[in-house]
Amino acid sequence: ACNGGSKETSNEKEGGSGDSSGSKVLNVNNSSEPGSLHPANAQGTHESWILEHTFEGLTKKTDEGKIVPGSAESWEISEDGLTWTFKLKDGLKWSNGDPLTANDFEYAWKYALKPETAADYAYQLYYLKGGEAYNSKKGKEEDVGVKATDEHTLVVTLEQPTPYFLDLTSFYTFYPINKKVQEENPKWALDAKTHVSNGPFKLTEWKHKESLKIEKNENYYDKDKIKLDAVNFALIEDENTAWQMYQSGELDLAYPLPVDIQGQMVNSDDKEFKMGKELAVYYYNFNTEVKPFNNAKVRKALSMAIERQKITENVAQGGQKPAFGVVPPGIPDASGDFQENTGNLFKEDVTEAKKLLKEGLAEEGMKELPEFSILYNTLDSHKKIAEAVQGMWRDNLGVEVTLENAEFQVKLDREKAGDFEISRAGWVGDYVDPMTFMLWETDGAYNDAGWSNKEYDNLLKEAKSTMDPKERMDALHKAEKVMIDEMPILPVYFYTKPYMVKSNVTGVFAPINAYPNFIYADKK
Amino acid sequence: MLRYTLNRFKWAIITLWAVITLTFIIMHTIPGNPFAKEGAMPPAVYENLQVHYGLDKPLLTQYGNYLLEVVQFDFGPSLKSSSISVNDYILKGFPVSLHLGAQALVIAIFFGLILGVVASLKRNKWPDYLSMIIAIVGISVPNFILATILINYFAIKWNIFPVATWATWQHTILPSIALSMMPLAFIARLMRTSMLEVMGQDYILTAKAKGLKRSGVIIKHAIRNALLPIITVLGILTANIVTGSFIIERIFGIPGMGDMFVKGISNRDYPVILGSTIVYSAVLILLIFIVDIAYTLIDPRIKVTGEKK
Amino acid sequence: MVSLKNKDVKENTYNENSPLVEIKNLKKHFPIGSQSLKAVDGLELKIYPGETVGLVGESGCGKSTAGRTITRLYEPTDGEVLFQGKNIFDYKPGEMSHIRREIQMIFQDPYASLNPRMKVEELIGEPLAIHGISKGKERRKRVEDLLKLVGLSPEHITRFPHEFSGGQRQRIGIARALALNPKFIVCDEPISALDVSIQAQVVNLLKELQKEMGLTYLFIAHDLSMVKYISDRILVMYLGRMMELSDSDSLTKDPLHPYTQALLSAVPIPDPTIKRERIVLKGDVPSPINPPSGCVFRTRCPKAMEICSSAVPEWKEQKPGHFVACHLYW
Amino acid sequence: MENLLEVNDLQITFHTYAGKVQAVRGVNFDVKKGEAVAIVGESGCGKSVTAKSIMRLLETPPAEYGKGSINFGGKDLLKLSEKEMQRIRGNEISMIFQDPMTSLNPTTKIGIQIMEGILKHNKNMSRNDAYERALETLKLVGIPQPEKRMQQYPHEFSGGMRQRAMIAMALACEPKLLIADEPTTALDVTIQAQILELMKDIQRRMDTSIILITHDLGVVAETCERVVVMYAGKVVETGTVEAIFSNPQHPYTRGLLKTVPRLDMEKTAPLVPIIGSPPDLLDPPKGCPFYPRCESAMKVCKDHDPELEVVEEGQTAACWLHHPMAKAAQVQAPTNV
Amino acid sequence: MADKVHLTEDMFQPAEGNFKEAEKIARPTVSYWSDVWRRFKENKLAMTGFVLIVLLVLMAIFGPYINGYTYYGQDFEKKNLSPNSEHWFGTDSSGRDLFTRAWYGARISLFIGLMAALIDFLIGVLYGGISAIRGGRTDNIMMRFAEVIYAIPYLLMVILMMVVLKPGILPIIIAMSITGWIPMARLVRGQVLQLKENEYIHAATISGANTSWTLRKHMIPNTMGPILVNLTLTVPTAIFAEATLSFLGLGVPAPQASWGTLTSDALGSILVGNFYQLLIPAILISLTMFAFNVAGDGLQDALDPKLRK
Ligand SMILES: Nc1ncnc2c1ncn2[C@@H]1O[C@H](COP(=O)(O)OP(=O)(O)OP(=O)(O)O)[C@@H](O)[C@H]1O
Ligand SMILES: Nc1ncnc2c1ncn2[C@@H]1O[C@H](COP(=O)(O)OP(=O)(O)OP(=O)(O)O)[C@@H](O)[C@H]1O
Ligand SMILES: [Mg+2]
Ligand SMILES: [Mg+2]
Repeated sequence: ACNGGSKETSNEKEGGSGDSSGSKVLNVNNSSEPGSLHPANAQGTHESWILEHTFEGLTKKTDEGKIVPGSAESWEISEDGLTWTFKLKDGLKWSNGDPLTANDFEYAWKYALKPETAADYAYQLYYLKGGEAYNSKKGKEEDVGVKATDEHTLVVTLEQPTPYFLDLTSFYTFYPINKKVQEENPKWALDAKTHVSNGPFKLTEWKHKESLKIEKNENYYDKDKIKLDAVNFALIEDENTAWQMYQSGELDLAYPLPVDIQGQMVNSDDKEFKMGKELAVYYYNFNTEVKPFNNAKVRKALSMAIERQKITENVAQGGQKPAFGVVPPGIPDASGDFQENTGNLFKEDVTEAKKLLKEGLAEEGMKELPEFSILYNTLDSHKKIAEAVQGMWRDNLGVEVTLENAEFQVKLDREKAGDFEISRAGWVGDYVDPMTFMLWETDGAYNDAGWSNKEYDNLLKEAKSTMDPKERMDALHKAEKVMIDEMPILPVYFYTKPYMVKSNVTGVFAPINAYPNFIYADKK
Repeated sequence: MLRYTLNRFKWAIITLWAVITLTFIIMHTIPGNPFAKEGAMPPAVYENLQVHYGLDKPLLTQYGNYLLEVVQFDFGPSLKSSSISVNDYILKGFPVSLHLGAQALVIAIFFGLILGVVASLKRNKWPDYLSMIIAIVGISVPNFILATILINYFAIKWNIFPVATWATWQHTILPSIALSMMPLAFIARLMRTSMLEVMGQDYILTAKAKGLKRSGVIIKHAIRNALLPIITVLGILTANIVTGSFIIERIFGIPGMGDMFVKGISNRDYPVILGSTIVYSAVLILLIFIVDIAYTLIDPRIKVTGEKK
Repeated sequence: MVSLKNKDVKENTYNENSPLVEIKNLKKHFPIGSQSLKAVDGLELKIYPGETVGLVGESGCGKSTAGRTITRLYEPTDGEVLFQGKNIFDYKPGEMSHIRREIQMIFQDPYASLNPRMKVEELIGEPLAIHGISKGKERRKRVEDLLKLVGLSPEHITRFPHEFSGGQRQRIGIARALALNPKFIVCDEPISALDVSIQAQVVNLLKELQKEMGLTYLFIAHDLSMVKYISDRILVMYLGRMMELSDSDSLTKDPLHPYTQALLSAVPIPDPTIKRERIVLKGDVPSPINPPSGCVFRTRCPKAMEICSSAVPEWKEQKPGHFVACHLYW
Repeated sequence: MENLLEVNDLQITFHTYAGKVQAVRGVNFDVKKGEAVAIVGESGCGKSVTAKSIMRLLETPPAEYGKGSINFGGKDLLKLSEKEMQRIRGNEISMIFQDPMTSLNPTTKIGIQIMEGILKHNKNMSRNDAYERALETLKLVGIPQPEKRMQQYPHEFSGGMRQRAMIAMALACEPKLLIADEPTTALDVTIQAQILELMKDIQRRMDTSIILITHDLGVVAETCERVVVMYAGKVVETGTVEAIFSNPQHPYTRGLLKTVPRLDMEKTAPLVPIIGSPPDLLDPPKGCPFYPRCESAMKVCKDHDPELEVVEEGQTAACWLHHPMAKAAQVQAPTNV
Repeated sequence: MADKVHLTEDMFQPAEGNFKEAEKIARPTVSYWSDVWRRFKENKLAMTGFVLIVLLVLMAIFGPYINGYTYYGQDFEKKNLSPNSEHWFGTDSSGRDLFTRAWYGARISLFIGLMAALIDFLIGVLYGGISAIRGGRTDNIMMRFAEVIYAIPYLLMVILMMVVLKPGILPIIIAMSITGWIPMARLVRGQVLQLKENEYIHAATISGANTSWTLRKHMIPNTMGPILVNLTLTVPTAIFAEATLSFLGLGVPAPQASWGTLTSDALGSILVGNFYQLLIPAILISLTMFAFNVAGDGLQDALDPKLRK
């Protein structure tokens, strides 16, 4: 089945848009219809992938993950790390030819925070001073910490020192919107005809639930570096189908890949196969508020009794890395890689696990584990992992667990309500900093385990209060260790991003926390 | 007849209303929240969303408002996508599903009837067994597997048709075939039985006695009388097929309505659930009405119009 | 045979001398498009217990329809049918089943009236089963007796209707009608599909049963000689209307209505040596959708007069017990 | 006159789960050109089966043709292919079925059902002409307002009207041989007379031969030239109408004639039926099938089946009474016709 | 013949007691159903189907215990093995024994299939029959009610059931029961409307038959053909309905197996060429289908008195 590459030339006719010869069109698959192509209303990868190619924030990332100037030419940070001043490039234009100014950024950010906009991702702007207050109708628009002091200058005031704020400015909620267009036609983002953006490409066709097309934006300041004339996004939800389209040459890039294909490719030396990094961790929550999972020994026992290597090799199959901590590799430490510096925070050890379980249960006054289940949201791969975990606990600890699946929406509801014993979760970092993985603050929004630890909380506070990298990273390393020692969650593995690109396509790269990027791609 | 139609129309409205109401109730009974996100959403954001979509109002008010909108053919926004309203979904998705469904039905009816008739005439001979095997395979291999296999051979190995999407006429062929197998098998089996019954009737003898050819006897006398059960099942089958098959649409990346149906439910996208349910009900009601009329046309002895003997 | 309980309930206003069945102004019209087909149009008849009334007339004149309406297979357009003094159309569906035990019907089309998937045993046993009369062996015995009664052999009990000849089927139908020992049987051409020797058997049987059990018949037929033989009185219908009613001897010997006269003259005689003058009716049978004005028979009547087209002749007792509707006798 | 149809030793068996029903057990008769032959006999004696087998309409299985042949115009119908048969059916031989309700297609208009046969056998006739022809035949069989009736469905017809529609269908193509299986059972006498007149007329005009199956001996007497009497799948007597009616030679025929009521008969006089019932054809008796019901039965009848033999000029009978030995034994055959 | 026998004078003496012979002893009679069974037995193909059904049921009961594996035991060392002497049907991608899983799945799938058929038969046939026999207003109201039920999204019902009951087979079957019978009801109604005008129904009415009697004794036997076809098709349809539900996460809880889940699990394995994983459930389902179909056909033949040999 891996002969996909041999046919691409003969199949080009089918995949393409039928454009006249000579034009370079890349065919990719966006697995779902974007809910909105308005930066403020976008919610997830189906939107962001297209936005990332059609818009450009103040900064952008290289293939190594370095943050480089985007629309901004340069920036300055105040001593206390609270005020950031961005200088925009000269002569920036919107795809419709309008000049792009700092006002557009200010307008966009405030627009996203406006309660009436009802933007899901408004909280990404809570870093701004007064942002949260405005969004929850407790503050005024004027008090939001973003101001265009002139056409080229944007002054941002933050609530707290945020060293990774620069990273955030490449995130799509921070993209600008054309104020004039938005005010004239609030529905501009609904239609390809009226869609206006500032990135390397512009949206030219949007057949709902069918396909999208973006074409090179002639008004983009860096247009000479853009080789592709257009990109076609098919909207195929089924991974298998998308893979088959890739095989037949109808697609030039396949991501995500079906699990079985991943397994096959990981072990092959197919040139088209690329293994990108991913900023995400797969883990299980323990509900630390129910007995006996309130006991750290029990939690650790369960965690130490599973064989992560087996799971990544046989079940997940995408070359994932077993996780013995929560911060995935790929995040820079003060020096080196944060995860590498941490190393493994615990070991798998069945004998130890058995011992711990016994002790833990005794402490809770129990003889054996009561009936409990793993709650996971419906997806084949989650099911398979849960089955594997179930089997390992049975074999290694003699523990019986039932599996319970629920729709995503329901699982989240139940997690919030604390109606579970163990639940599957995954976390994708919003920005490239260990902080994005520090979720277990007391009463933290993402702390579904319901865990609470003073030391952890204090360490995080410490990290948040300083701009000094060394100090911050130390605190974060400590925090991670404190958390893993208590094991409110059971880390399973760090994600990877396996994808395939046809060999005649060059210049595709996969930033650590985004989908494969082809701004600079070329096709022969 | 006109009175009957009007009466049925009145009932259609009542039926639709009942469907909306029951769906509304069930929809709000089951757990799940349309805005749930990985990680808790800040309360303010959640609040804003609720207000924006009017979900903060009491259920009864929401229900009343919805009915008012529906009467004006406005099915509201989608909670999951601000780029496209439920009306757009329907206007865009239904014609596609209809097209796909119609093509699949044509295949199913054409080959199903032929297989069924042939099987009944060659009862317990090889054509009968062949038709049975086709039927068994058609039913035993679920359409998602069939689709995958069709793609594997026709698109990838032999390169005859494209794999997926809904761009050109060629794109419609594989999904139509995959979708048609189940109804085809059903029609074939049903037609066989029905034909066997009819071929034993005395009037078939009469037709033969007139010197009609075998084909004449079958076409002019047998098929029509055997058609009734087919018509019945076609009503519901058609309603199911033309309002979209989630799986086929998903596999072939077809922008139809089936996907809307299923995703709406798993996303708890309330207006989408109600909108697709209304479209489906309307199609179902219409088709059942047509079937009832067709009864009288096919067999004049049948009186569904409620007139007394 | 009929349980006494039933009688008590229903017979408070009814006594032995009053008619068993009284048909009052019975009408049955079928809608044909926007028009209506007047299959039966104003039937008036009293049938006394133990009596046989013959009903004859042109094919399509509404005999079967009348029979079916009297047994409430059809709901009437108008009129009443009093059985033992009570209008059967007033009964609710649930209550009908009592009446059904007492009013039976033998159908004109023997094959169509037998369920092709039932064996003779079930077919004849069906009324017994419905009313919960007898079981198992006993019921089988009764069915076998009934079969013998109608001249079939008990061996036929396991056969299906299509394995019988036309006449045999008709006898199954008769056996079924007799199964419940009803009081009143509408016989819709019960013997026309039978061969003569069986006809004789059946007619004898019907007569015998009548004598023994006081059965009452409405006997629809077109075979005048047979009708005459079995009936006490004969009613002649034409195009949904009544033409003549009289006791059978007087009707056959001294028919008053020109239509009756024509009918009688057309009876074939089983003797090739006799050749006879027939009154040949000219013209076509008019349509019941659009019947002629005045007397419906006038278009074919050899004695038609002017008045016949303008006035509907009155139903009049011309001689004692001999009614006729004809302008000739004004 | 030449024979149009010769049925020789026709044998038909039905295979049923209960066993083999020997419905027809060696039937011999012939029909001359332009002649009307009546087949009479007890219900269930095989008349309809014989008729259907001439049209080759019995489904095989369950039916099975044994030895024997049906010669029609020089061809053995039992040996023709289905295609050749199709050309003959409805065109050269047509048939009126016994059961008018079930023999008409309930979902097709009467008019179309009649036109169908006409169109089939007159390749170059237009639909309009066929319509006219159908209309005409409907009129001929005495259906009023045929234009309206053409548009109706069988269930809207009365029993007699259905039968007439069947007759119209059979007559529409003016066949060489018309098989009428109890064509007038559901008809009142005036219409019956009209129909019989019509059949006679066609017979005279077109030189059509007719096989009339009936039990109405009055009809036989008025319509036919010759009579074939069947009993339990066999022919027991044949002869001219006059001979059969005036001088029946088989006890069964005699019994038949006795049972017929006449208009001029007294009501009190009971009808004289033939007692008993015919034998079960699943297991036909070895001897004379009429033996159990025969008033003049002899010992020989029980085990030995008599053959059809000429007893008078133009009259045959299958009865031991005509055996010389029977006469010698001075057995008095009752002669109370 | 007459010439060959030796005739003697005394043979021509009047016979006596001949009239008595007219009354012969009846053959022993068998009941209709034992007659049907007898005819069914004579049909080899039908018996094959019947035996196959029995075998499948037996294997569903005992199959999971035969080779010592469990349906859940995983062994990653031995994943994706083709059928071999140790794992007769091979292993799946988690190294579980497919033989055990297949027969474990048979329990669930056959149970769901048979329950669906049973409910179809019990509710659908009765409902459709009563609706058609009663006719008029009753018919209208009953059919409109069915329409409402059928139009409410099925998935919502399943989810609702999952909430009310615990996830597992029960809610699936209940949700199926709520809507599954409706096509059957429509089919039966259509047939009964046609049958209703038959003279023998009038004859039964005259005998005093009420709705239930007419339905049981006349309508159902004469509609058995389409009913059987529909029933035989209900079985696989229900099996796949469960598969589709599993696909949406509403099927039987993992790691339990059903034929439906085995099939959809195998979907991915087609891409990498492990066809046998698909083949096993597909063959089992086909066998079931085949068995039910031929048995259904055989039963139909056995029920039809006209078709003999
Ligand atoms: N399909 C069949 N299967 C089994 N037996 C049959 C079949 N058709 C007819 N018979 C039997 O064959 C015999 C002859 O039947 P046939 O219909 O020819 O009688 P018939 O002489 O036409 O009687 P009638 O005057 O009553 O119509 C009957 O005993 C009947 O039971
Ligand atoms: N269901 C029906 N719909 C419409 N017209 C009908 C229906 N049933 C009967 N008729 C018409 O009613 C008239 C009387 O029919 P009916 O069956 O009562 O006649 P009949 O006297 O029994 O005739 P026959 O002796 O031929 O059986 C006929 O013109 C017939 O066409
Ligand atoms: Mg009648
Ligand atoms: Mg006959």
